[in-house]
Amino acid sequence: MLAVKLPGLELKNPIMPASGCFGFGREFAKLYDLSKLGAIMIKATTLEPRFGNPTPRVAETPSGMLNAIGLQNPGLKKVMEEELPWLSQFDVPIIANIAGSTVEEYVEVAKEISKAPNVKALELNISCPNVKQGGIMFGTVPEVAGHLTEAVKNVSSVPVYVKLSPNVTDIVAMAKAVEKAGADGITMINTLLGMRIDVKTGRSIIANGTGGLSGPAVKPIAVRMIYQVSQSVEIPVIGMGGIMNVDDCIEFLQAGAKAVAIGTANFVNPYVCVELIDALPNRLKELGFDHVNECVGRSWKDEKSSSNSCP
Amino acid sequence: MLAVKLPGLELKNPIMPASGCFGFGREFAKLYDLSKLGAIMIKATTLEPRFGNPTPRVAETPSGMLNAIGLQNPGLKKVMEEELPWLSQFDVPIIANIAGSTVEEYVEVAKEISKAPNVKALELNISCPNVKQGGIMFGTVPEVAGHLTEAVKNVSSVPVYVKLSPNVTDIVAMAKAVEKAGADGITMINTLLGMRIDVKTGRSIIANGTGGLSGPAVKPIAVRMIYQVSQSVEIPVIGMGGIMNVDDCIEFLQAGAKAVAIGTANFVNPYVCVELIDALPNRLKELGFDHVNECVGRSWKDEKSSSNSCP
Amino acid sequence: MIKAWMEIISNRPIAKNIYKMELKGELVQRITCPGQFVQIKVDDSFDLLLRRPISIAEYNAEKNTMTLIYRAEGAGTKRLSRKKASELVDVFGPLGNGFPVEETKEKALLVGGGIGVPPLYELSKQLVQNGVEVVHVLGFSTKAAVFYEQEFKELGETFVATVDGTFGAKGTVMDIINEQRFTFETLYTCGPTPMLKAIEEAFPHKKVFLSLEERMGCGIGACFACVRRTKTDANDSGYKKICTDGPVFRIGEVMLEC
Amino acid sequence: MIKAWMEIISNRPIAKNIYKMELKGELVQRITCPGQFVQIKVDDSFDLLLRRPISIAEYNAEKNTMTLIYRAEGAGTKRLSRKKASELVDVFGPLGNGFPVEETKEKALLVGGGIGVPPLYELSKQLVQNGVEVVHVLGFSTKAAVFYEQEFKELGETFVATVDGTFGAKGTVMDIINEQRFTFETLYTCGPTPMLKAIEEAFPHKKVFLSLEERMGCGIGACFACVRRTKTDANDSGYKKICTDGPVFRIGEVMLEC
Ligand SMILES: Cc1cc2nc3c(=O)[nH]c(=O)nc-3n(C[C@H](O)[C@H](O)[C@H](O)COP(=O)(O)OP(=O)(O)OC[C@H]3O[C@@H](n4cnc5c(N)ncnc54)[C@H](O)[C@@H]3O)c2cc1C
Ligand SMILES: Cc1cc2nc3c(=O)[nH]c(=O)nc-3n(C[C@H](O)[C@H](O)[C@H](O)COP(=O)(O)OP(=O)(O)OC[C@H]3O[C@@H](n4cnc5c(N)ncnc54)[C@H](O)[C@@H]3O)c2cc1C
Ligand SMILES: Cc1cc2nc3c(=O)[nH]c(=O)nc-3n(C[C@H](O)[C@H](O)[C@H](O)COP(=O)(O)O)c2cc1C
Ligand SMILES: Cc1cc2nc3c(=O)[nH]c(=O)nc-3n(C[C@H](O)[C@H](O)[C@H](O)COP(=O)(O)O)c2cc1C
Ligand code: FES
Ligand code: FES
Repeated sequence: MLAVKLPGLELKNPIMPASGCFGFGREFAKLYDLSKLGAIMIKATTLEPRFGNPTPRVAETPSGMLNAIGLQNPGLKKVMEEELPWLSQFDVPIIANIAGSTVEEYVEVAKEISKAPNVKALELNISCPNVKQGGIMFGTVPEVAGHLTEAVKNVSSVPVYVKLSPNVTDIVAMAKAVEKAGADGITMINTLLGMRIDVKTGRSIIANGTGGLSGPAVKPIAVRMIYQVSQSVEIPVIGMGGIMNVDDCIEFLQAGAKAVAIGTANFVNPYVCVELIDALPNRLKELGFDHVNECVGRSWKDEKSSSNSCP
Repeated sequence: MLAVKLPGLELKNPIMPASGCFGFGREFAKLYDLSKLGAIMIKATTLEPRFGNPTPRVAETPSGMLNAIGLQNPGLKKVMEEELPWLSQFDVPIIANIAGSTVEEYVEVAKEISKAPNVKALELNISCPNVKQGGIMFGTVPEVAGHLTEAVKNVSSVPVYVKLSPNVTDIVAMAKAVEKAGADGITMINTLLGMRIDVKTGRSIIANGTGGLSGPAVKPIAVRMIYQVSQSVEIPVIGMGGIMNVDDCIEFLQAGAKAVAIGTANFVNPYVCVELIDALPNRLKELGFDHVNECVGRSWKDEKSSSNSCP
Repeated sequence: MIKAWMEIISNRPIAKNIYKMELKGELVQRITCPGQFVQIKVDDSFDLLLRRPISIAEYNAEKNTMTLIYRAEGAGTKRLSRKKASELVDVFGPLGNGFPVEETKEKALLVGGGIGVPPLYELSKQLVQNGVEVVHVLGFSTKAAVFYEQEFKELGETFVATVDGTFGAKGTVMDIINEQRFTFETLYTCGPTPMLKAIEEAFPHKKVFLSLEERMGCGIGACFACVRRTKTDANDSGYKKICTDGPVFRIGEVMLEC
Repeated sequence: MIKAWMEIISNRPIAKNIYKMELKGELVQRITCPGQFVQIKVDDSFDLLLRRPISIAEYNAEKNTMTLIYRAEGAGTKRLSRKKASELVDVFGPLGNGFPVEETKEKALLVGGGIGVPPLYELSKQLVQNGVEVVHVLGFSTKAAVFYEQEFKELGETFVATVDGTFGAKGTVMDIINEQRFTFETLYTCGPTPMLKAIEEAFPHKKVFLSLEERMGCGIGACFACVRRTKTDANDSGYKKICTDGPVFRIGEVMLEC
């Protein structure tokens, strides 16, 4: 009822933690068996270790949070030698989120990390708004995104998913560009660029100034973009952005996602992923579905088959 | 302590209701004296009356709401003959929000409505995401926005503010384009395009499909954009997007807005505008300000005068 | 209309997922007729941002009390159902134009469906007070969802239908109406749109008043969220606002759907 | 660590804006040392999305109870302060590494500033239990903000400073420390960063343990929100996480600011 097949991925269920909100799994492994998860999207890996931005790095906003971690991670070598082997004890496919400041860096990381036996797909983080060094360009200019996708596709041993940034005028153009460049799938959305000022100091709470907005606040934007993109491309979409409960998961599937990822909610309820996996079958039944796939894209499939125009 | 001067506008205080959330003032006049307001941004006026979109037109989202009213309004003639004369009984400047499907329509409305004695400024709604007929282009392509601004400036008898859409990759480019085209000020932000699906029916709750997201959920995005734009242009910014309380007002001023508008909060608390006007002086004092102007742009002025880089 | 903190006198379930909340406060003095509604802010958190429109089911100006009957369905009404006596709730109202009681001198038929039943209760009380004979036809999904049957019975003849037949007649209010062939001067109704449509079709030439629902923003006529096209003017821009022109309309005044 | 619903035994103000909350539940069994903290979800609404980290001020494994002392400052702690006895709260913990009690055999100096004072209370109790002599130096802004002075006095010598001199000595904890020239084996401290910095400067060669604060995401080491650079490695990528490696660090282990 829950199994989902995507390029490179045989998922037990369509629910997985989103990159950056789950580290490399070690912490959550103390709370539950990671093999229960559909997949794991690990923290962005760069070629060299990165310390990231100054602190404070997070701030709360109404029904959301800002973060400017700045891609802190232990670097490719340590991820290959320690994190991925450790994760291989679990029966769960790993989606490796990779980032970089140049096309070459992406290519190098992709080439190596895609060789790890438990890495079943790559997720190109072209959208992290926190890295100043041109990083944002990858995520906002269709041609640049396409070029990067192609370069990574050329070296990757596993299917490549591209993670789209919502900070664009035309999300469909971005999706089409990466599809054309050979992407096997799309994951969306990354965070929206936001800011919160402490009125007492007059300064941004986040030391970096701006940060990425996530959590339930952004859910309507994520749903809208997935709705638009999933109708416009042939490759599958993994949806994320503000999912908190089972109905949110189903909303994303109906919008057009084939699977979903959960980010911020892991901080609110560290057991959220497994709780939703456990709750999903019953809720699907209640709504009259026999398999999770039946939900996918229902919002626009229904529109197409019946006219709902109003006089 | 609260008086603020902006092109065309002598505001008693920097707080005004945002367009579309206050109609033409008649309803709120039953609740309090409209002369207390800094200004009033009236509902978008188009050349002809419009019925707008099918219902449901609103949906709640976490800390926000979606709307797809579709610019329903009684049309230029009735606004000129009934609404504006009625509003003239109050000692409050009117900012006329105008919309259209073509440059010619904007020009025609601007020309006429700017002649009304109590209309002290225009607000060009180039950003309403709900009108399909090309309306969105005005708000997302800098050249198109600039061209429209220029055309309206040529015929308007009062200063022209352009209302920016947040649904763009580069908000600063939009701001600069309208500044260059002669805009006297900028108002921002309009709503973000979003969607909510009813999991029971699998369809959008809003009959129109997508709608505009407003309310506290979008506040971090509004603050970030105002922070970016106010540093990049010379013309003043009137800020809006999720303001609920006095601290939110001050946050927007510190981000760089010279005045603020309140939309969705009027639905949550119909007295919010006057309550915030009453509460503002004390809160300013508490924070050590003698005049509201002292807050303006403090977030980036402080940054510029002192280095806050971290080792 | 005012925005006021009203004190909860009681708040308890009266049927499956149906709660009855009694509130006390000066706001009650402003209620002018049955069928008006209030907009409730569930609590002071932002996540459930908008107010919830709920009809006034009963009010007592002398005691400054009013009763709301609501279904705990979505997040907001569920939170509301957890409130306890003596807590305060933020109420905005009374809003809208209710049922015209004076339109009936002799005999009225009141037809309610599900959560559309509550506003008919105050209406019935006032009609009876005016010496009007009332007949009630109430429809529910199932026995567990039935409420206020006894209360209505005390005011006049009362027929109940449930869709699954677990209580009263099996079927809908229309089945009862078709079977009983009531005579009446005025028909007042509130309930789901399909029910209202059926009534509209069945009684095109009668004096019928329907109470409509729509998702609302402001509740006071400022935001254009809750409009219905006027019938006379279907292709034009003629419209009425449910929050201020309604929620009660005369049959034929507006289109039942967008 | 577990996520558990804990029952509020009491929740009341003990100084200006300072509240003491007693909680009961199995989670207490997992607490291993003073200075650990829990992450509290204020309520089930989304608007205050993140959990609030609060130190455990006191715990009693036999009774399954623990005490939190918190300042009602922002929206979340204000909401928390309105909770009543017998309500349940969603607690995740215990988290982090606390103060090493066993590092002191003879005499400890405990220095707390403002809302940094609470975790020192359980620490002091355990030190005293181990036969250690404790001296407390507590700093507050003003008289109205002073709390637990009596409780600390019962455990050992206690000095209090207030910035405005309305209670105890006028000045900061550093003024008292400079004046009294205490001898001690170990110094344990928790409070605002400027205070920690002053202590670090004053006692570079002493055995000092500091408890740090930072805005947190996950609280368990997964999100990299709460890092501090390690001192030995200032220009490199060496770091510790406050939530899991701390919040208590040995002097010199990490940089006090980003
Ligand atoms: C004039 C009027 C009178 C009403 N009287 C009653 C009554 O007496 N008893 C009762 O149980 N219900 C009544 N309703 C319906 C009631 O407003 C909704 O059931 C309620 O708002 C749903 O809120 P929720 O928190 O349960 O759902 P959620 O799904 O959390 O609501 C989300 C948003 O959608 C709105 N919404 C959802 N469903 C409806 C609906 N059917 N109509 C209008 N808005 C909706 C909510 O107000 C809120 O803004 C009335 C509606 C109107 C317009
Ligand atoms: C390990 C640790 C132990 C703590 N122990 C205590 C204690 O025993 N008593 C006490 O009163 N306070 C303690 N604090 C500080 C406490 O976490 C904050 O005061 C509290 O989170 C503020 O929440 P709010 O709802 O009042 O403010 P809001 O401004 O509404 O908080 C918004 C967000 O910012 C975070 N935040 C705001 N201020 C701080 C801060 N100073 N530190 C960390 N996060 C912050 C909140 O957790 C929340 O996520 C501790 C902090 C840490 C890191
Ligand atoms: C603290 C934090 C760190 C994140 N780090 C990454 C990252 O390293 N790579 C990435 O692609 N996305 C990262 N994200 C984005 C999330 O994976 C996700 O796309 C986004 O938060 C929206 O989902 P959510 O609302 O469920 O959190 C991060 C998000 C948060 C909150
Ligand atoms: C119901 C509704 C109708 C609106 N109509 C208009 C409009 O006619 N013209 C316009 O420029 N903006 C319109 N807006 C946008 C608001 O003016 C404002 O820019 C936006 O809602 C963000 O502010 P807020 O979060 O305080 O509501 C509308 C918003 C809402 C919620
Ligand atoms: S709800 Fe705003 S006009 Fe009716
Ligand atoms: S709070 Fe997430 S790593 Fe410390």
